[in-house]
Amino acid sequence: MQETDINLLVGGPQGGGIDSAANMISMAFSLAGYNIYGIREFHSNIKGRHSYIHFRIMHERPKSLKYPVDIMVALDPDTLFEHMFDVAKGSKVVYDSAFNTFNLKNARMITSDTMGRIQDELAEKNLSFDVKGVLDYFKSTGIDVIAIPFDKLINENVHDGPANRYYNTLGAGTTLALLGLDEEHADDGIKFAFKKKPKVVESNIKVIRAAYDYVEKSPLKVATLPTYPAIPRMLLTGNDATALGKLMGGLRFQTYYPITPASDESTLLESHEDMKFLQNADKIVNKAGLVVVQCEDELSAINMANGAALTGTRSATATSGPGFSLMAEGIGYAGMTEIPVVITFYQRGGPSTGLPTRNGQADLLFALNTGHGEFPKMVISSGDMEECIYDGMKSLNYAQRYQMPVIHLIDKTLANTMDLVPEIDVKKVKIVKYNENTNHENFKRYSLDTENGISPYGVFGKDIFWMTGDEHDELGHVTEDSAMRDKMMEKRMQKLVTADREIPLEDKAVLYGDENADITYVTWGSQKSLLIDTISELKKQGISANLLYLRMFEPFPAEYVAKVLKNSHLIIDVESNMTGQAAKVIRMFTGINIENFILKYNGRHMTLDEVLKSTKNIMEKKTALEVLQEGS
Amino acid sequence: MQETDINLLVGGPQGGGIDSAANMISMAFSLAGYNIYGIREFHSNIKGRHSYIHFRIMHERPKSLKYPVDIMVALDPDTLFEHMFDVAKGSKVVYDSAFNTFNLKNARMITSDTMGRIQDELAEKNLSFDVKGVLDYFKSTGIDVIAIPFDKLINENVHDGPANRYYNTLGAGTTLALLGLDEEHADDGIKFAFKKKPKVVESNIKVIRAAYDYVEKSPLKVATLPTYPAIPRMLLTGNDATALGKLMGGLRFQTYYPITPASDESTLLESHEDMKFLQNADKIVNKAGLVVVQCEDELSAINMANGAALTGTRSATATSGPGFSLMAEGIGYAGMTEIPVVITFYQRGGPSTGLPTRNGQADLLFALNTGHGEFPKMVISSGDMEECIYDGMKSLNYAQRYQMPVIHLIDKTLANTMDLVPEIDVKKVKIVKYNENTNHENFKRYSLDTENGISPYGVFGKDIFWMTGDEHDELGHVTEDSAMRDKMMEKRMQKLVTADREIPLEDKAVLYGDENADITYVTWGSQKSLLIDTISELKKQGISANLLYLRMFEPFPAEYVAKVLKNSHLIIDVESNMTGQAAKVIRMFTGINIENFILKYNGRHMTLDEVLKSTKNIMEKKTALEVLQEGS
Amino acid sequence: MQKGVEDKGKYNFRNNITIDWCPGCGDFGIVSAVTQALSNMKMDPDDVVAVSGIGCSGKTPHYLNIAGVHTLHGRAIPYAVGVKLSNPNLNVLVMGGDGDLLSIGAGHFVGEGRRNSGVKVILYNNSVYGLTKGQAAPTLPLGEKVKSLARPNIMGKINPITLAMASGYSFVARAFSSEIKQLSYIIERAIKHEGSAVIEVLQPCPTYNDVNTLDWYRQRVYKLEDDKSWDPVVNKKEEDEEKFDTGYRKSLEWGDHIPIGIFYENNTIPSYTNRLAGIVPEYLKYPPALQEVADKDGYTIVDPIKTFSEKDVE
Amino acid sequence: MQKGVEDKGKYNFRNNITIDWCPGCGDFGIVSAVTQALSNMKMDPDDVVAVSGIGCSGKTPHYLNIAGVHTLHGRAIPYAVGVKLSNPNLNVLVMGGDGDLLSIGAGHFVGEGRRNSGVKVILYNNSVYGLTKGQAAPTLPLGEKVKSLARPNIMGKINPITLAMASGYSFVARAFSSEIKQLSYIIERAIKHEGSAVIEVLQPCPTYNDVNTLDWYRQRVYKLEDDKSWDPVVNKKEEDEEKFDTGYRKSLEWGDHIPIGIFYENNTIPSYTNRLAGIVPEYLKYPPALQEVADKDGYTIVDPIKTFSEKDVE
Ligand SMILES: Cc1ncc(C[n+]2csc(CCOP(=O)(O)OP(=O)(O)O)c2C)c(N)n1
Ligand SMILES: Cc1ncc(C[n+]2csc(CCOP(=O)(O)OP(=O)(O)O)c2C)c(N)n1
Ligand code: SF4
Ligand code: SF4
Ligand SMILES: [Mg+2]
Ligand SMILES: [Mg+2]
Repeated sequence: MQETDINLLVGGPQGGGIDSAANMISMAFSLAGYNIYGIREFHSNIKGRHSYIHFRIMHERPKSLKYPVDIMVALDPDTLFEHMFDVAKGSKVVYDSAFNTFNLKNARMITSDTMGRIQDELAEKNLSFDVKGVLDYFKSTGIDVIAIPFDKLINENVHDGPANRYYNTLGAGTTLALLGLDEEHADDGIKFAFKKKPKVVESNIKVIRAAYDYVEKSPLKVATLPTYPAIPRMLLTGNDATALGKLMGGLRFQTYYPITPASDESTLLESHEDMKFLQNADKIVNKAGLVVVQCEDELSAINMANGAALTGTRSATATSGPGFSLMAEGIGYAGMTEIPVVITFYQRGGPSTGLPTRNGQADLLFALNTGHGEFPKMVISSGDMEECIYDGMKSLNYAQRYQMPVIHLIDKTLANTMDLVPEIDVKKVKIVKYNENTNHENFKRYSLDTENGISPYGVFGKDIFWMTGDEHDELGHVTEDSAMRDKMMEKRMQKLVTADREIPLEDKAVLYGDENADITYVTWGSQKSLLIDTISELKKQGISANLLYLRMFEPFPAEYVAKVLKNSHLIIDVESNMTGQAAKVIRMFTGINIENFILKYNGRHMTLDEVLKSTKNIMEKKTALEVLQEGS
Repeated sequence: MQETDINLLVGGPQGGGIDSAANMISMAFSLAGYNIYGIREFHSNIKGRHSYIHFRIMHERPKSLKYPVDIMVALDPDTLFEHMFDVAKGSKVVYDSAFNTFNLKNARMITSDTMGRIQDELAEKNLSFDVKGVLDYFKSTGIDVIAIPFDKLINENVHDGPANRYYNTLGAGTTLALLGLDEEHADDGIKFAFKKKPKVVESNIKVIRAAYDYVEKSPLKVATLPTYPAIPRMLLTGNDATALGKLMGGLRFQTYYPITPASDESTLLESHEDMKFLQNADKIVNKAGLVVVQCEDELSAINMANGAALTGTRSATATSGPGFSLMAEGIGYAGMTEIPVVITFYQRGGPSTGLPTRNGQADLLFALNTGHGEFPKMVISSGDMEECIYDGMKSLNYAQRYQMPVIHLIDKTLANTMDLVPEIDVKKVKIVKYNENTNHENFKRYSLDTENGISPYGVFGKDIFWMTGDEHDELGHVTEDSAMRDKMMEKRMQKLVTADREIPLEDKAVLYGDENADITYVTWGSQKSLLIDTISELKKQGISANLLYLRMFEPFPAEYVAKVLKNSHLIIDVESNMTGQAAKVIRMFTGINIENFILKYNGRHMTLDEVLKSTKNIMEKKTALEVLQEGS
Repeated sequence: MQKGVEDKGKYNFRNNITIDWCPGCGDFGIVSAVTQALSNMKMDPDDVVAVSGIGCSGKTPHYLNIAGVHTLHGRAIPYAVGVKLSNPNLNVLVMGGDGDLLSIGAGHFVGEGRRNSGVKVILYNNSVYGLTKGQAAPTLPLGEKVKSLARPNIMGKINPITLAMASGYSFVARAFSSEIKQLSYIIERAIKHEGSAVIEVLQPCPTYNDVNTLDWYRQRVYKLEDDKSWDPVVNKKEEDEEKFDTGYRKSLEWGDHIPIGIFYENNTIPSYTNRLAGIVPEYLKYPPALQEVADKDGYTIVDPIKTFSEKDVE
Repeated sequence: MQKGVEDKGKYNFRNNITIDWCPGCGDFGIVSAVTQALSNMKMDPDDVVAVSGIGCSGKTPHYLNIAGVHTLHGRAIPYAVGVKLSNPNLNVLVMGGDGDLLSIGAGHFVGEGRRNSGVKVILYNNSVYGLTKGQAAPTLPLGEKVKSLARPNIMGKINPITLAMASGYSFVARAFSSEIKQLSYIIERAIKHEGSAVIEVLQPCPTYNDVNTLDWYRQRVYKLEDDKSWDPVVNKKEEDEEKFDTGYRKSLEWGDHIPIGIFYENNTIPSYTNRLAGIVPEYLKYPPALQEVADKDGYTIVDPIKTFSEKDVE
């Protein structure tokens, strides 16, 4: 029997319940022992514009998404139009039969450009500009079109509030039934999703019943899926995982100014200021709490986080491109005055306001070169949930150990990926403290008496010392002495050499797959798991590939990267940006010129099928640059 | 007869008249037909700390400075200590005999680190920690020490105000007399320096008389220097030259927030809001004026300049590192929405507040990678007065032509260099206007109907269109359509390709010296003329060297640079920073790894002697990295 | 000046772009009032420009049939001032959220009070950050809990009227998004006023603010001009002290009764454009935007030596 | 807590670093007043921290014998708040220029009024940008020409007192750098006050400001407390409206007579630290700075699953 592997898309208007529908489906499958992996796509809009969740359900933990999807649930007519190209022969499309009379010109939330493309396609196929037209389009392609009488089914079964309150549940229920998931698990999903509201659970379970009933009586009925024992897991997004990691890593002060897709991390932390403790914590510590401050802007956020670090507190901020642009000066100050601070940087589609709710990996060079002048900072990047957690911890450790700002890059795709994480190892990463000052009498905060560049750290309330962003002497007073200047510059930069020496290679770059392979992918961020899947997929097809996955850009593992790439044959750089920034960094540090690229900059997540297809094109030398375009 | 070539240093307390002393000396020599070239060094302080001007006087136009100086004028005791190492056998040191009793411990404005180094040196030589000690030090080295009874000479000759008002004139006068400049030219210098104040001129001329008299009667008298016919020239600093170029280039709106060393440009423009016109201007135009706005901060400065550009006005801002750090977001907006705006970026010693009044070239990588996301911008750099003028004009042209932000890099050394510029060619650079819109009916500000990426420009007051930092369609409305997104990204970036094609190579990179040479220097910014001098100097010594001088970093002339460097033998990168940023850029774009460096990051200007010496060390393979340390 | 000028009163200041605000959002009322004011004034569409920040509010210019720039979060004022000072003939409307103008943009809000360059700031006060999902805006009172907050608001509130007056704006008013006629009248008055204006608009956000709802406001607002003796206009310097004080005190009223209308209008403070005209000759007639910078052959018209004559050594 | 605690009253709060301000600068008086206040209060030197921006004023912390951070231009307040909220036991003094706090830092100045976190802001008002050579600061009146300006000031002036009151500070005062005793007293009072304070200090800058000179101020300042009936302290909410208004009106006085002293002190507004204490259990006793984050073996003490229990799928 083939392993269950379902690609699913649930679409509807922003604010119209697609989150809950997706949640119910995920929960039902989770509790049935499956793994799920999903990514949310939505407009920069509060209500009305098109939004969807693309996910995949397997018993094994999935690592990537695929188009065409097996089943698409349309909670509004726009979904049918927007995703015309995301279904194919064999796919099922579920929608409300009330949409049948809907005319495309009334889909006012579809932007004119998208509209143009939809119309072009319908016109070419000589189809009408309405739901009927798109359904004909589907049918002609061999897609199963399943109309469900939403209002009727709901009105016949529940009487608590208006019918449209239950559209999402009905959508979810129908999907689950059509996929053959046990009804019992569907009910469990509902119970989980509406945990604290028994009345709501009751009504929604009735809707589930109606859905299952409808499917059972129809010709659509399918075989029941196997179920598995459910192990405890956490359903996390990248935002959640990072918040969790930072808190475990000792974070006690977080600043933020609201911005997508960063602020979900901070608002989550804000609602957990009173954290819970493990057994190993002694009683005093149990009274501790976290402080999260919503600042007046990002200038305040970075500088306030810097300020909090001066009392010995582990502090951080989180932001996205526009906010990060405002932080350049504050990051430079932290570099100059040797403040341990973490900036969790959620990349989104730029430049400028760009595509605020879409993906991007175009901030790498900016992060690496941010701030005027030369100062040490670290730049790390995460690519999956586990890395978000443990890198969240490590980012704070690095900051403490090397007394410098640490920029932790995460992309929007990862931030909004939903993944079931099986186990969190609280002993995986030890907490590292700053180099403590022992000489309180005549404290030299910037003592030059150090080989690794790390001076004893100073704490307000415990020591008297000075700090300034001007060049300074060992006590921290302003100096313009030319010799002292040179020494201080050298001391500060020395810390990067130390970090490079101390940090193990596996935290900087990792080679996945066989050492010798025909193809070597280079990537960073959320493409990690996708490319690991790609390698397996290629292997099945008899093609050997491996992946040089980058985790740390400053200090950069130049020697290792050069070694790997010099042994490689066909190197393909895969990034969600237009200029291949990681490839540029590689060339800057190693001189090696990567010549093949798979890039995507339309703001949508990459999928397995498009990477595979592009790889073939490159292998066949049809092209050296593949620009991926999937996604609505 | 040997050509006159005098290296001179005038030092004294900040705010204590050394500027006027230097001015009188420069003017006197200028009017005697000489050329002068000088650089100011001073603390970030208003009154009291040590400050000096290092200059060189020749009939030919000098291009660099040298240590040891031929004559040093100390207007305070600190100067004697601070510049202990900048004079040598054959130098003359002029000072006020009243300093004779001064003890080093009273030099409270000397920072403790510098003090330590002075004391170490005196102690090693077994000399006392006072002026006597340092004078003994000088004498033992073969330096001519010349004490002038300042108060006596002044009190005997002028009775208008306190004696100390004339210290600078007496210092200048003695220097001029000691160098053998005609007294008449000294008087001319005074007249020029105090142009509009006849009474002041009169008293100061008396002081000059006293100085000449004193020298004449002393054994110090020297032969009279030749004089030359004086041609009209402008005495400009880099700040002045850039202001002038921008104004000629059509600048009509400049914003700024005060910051060293940038604001001198803006305050100069501010006092010339009512500019004067050439004959070619017609009458209406003659009524025009410039608007200069002191903003509330740099966020305002960049965004207000962006705003002004929307009415079709040529607009710019000027700043330094800390201000530039705050401009990243606004520059990204200009890139995304295709606003022509110029950011004149005066680099100073960083990072952070750093060395606010000292030199630095450590902002190149930041300028190149500023702002989140990927957007087109240009980065150019100037290296001497003429370039400041014509690049000032060109920066505005580039902005107009390519509708993007243009970052114009100038370093503090150049900004504060004083140079006599013989001729300004008002027809050297034509004024380029933006691509005008002709279709007012249905104006597509971001029309995709363009091969070079340049759409018609829109002007508020003339056209109706929209702009947004979000991704947008041709009209300028927000869109999240994935296909439109790709097209717009590609259209914007295409403009860089166009710029690269259209701009002549000489504006990007220039090779000075013979094509084939043993040594190839690579540099940018204010080292340009210094290295041109270095090449001549080496030639005299039988060593062939040339210089690859970089003027444009984005678009980067990668092909040409690679071609030059591939033919080079010993390549030496010369920069005023710690990490060799231009060399990094070269490697990023060409893969070529430069292995030898002459770097200086103590904030002081480079001088000929230290570059020559370091070159020798590198040639002899004693070292691959030379860190220059001259300058107080 | 080519569009709609034939019959300006009939120009359609609302374009055909789909508005994507939530149903019931107060922003709809603001768009209506702006277009009404412009129609009433028979404004030439080329003479008025809309400048916004980022937020739900920031989308407004896209819905108006005039030139518009949707800038950065917090930076609408600098853009607007750049437009205004380079071309003082333009009427410049600033549209910004309360977060945009009073939190991240507060420095510019204060700075513009000092400049008084003549831009008209329409401040959308919904007491939340709409577009980022309902965090507290600087106008939300201490301790208030709207539905999108996890805990009661921990920050104090800014009164936009008192802050505007303390910053130096010469025209300060408050309106309510459902009182479209009054708002449109106030916008007209503000446009006619020489200096810079702040118009705070109370605006329900049904999605995130469940405290200050449409009804909540309906029950509380009253119009200043209903009191016939209300006269906030300063035409002579001597009147200023008293009228400033009266307006200021009035603006502190909040709770069961919320005054809307014009709090203060001072016609004795010169705008920045007029101050500039005193320095730069003929600035108002030939402002930067209307100057030619090259001669007919494309060369500069500036004489560098005469302009910088003090640098000339002869 | 190791320095000078034996005899705190005798601790020398002025260190031996050379001051490089110009002769006659008003900043010297401010340093004296600060050290006097700290001595008078027998402050433990470890319990007080100085935070400054950039400017002549910004150099102050280097001259004090307490921990000090000389931050970025305009950003002193965010740093100070970070210090204060992570360790509310510390007394945090902010030293900033008028340009620093009211121009580039105006957004934080306003924001901190809303937070009222308990920092004490000493605002050095010399009406110019000292360190960058005398440009107009936001406190310089419109049309005034100090010697460093090429033309009379084209911007209006901000009154720091009214702006502070509009922003929500609960302690607002003005002093004069030559009235060291009063200033030192006001600093003490501000330190004892729970919320955030703004103390504007009028300060001659003999180098660049030749209008508001030492004598100019000497002839004009008078002390509020000389009027025995002056009582700016709000201890009950009901008193607020009247006392706020009195203080506000008083602060508008300028010209021949300039009041110095405390304009407003409101003890009924909880500080941010106390607001936080209502949310984060035992925050004041175990603030972030005083917590251990690892167990004795160096591992985390946080239970991720229990803390984020809503994410747990079982
Ligand atoms: C520099 C920067 N920081 C943060 C954001 C994210 N952001 C977008 S809108 C918004 C706040 C919107 O609130 P408000 O200004 O009150 O406008 P409203 O949506 O309520 O109309 C924020 C913080 C941004 N775009 N840029
Ligand atoms: C971001 C930034 N912009 C500009 C500057 C330059 N700068 C240094 S001090 C200063 C102003 C000082 O004026 P003020 O704050 O009034 O302090 P004062 O010197 O008068 O005490 C400025 C603009 C800077 N350091 N950083
Ligand atoms: S979130 Fe609020 S302010 Fe934004 S559109 Fe919806 S109702 Fe309006
Ligand atoms: S410039 Fe003014 S403020 Fe600065 S030190 Fe001198 S007198 Fe004081
Ligand atoms: Mg709002
Ligand atoms: Mg000041």
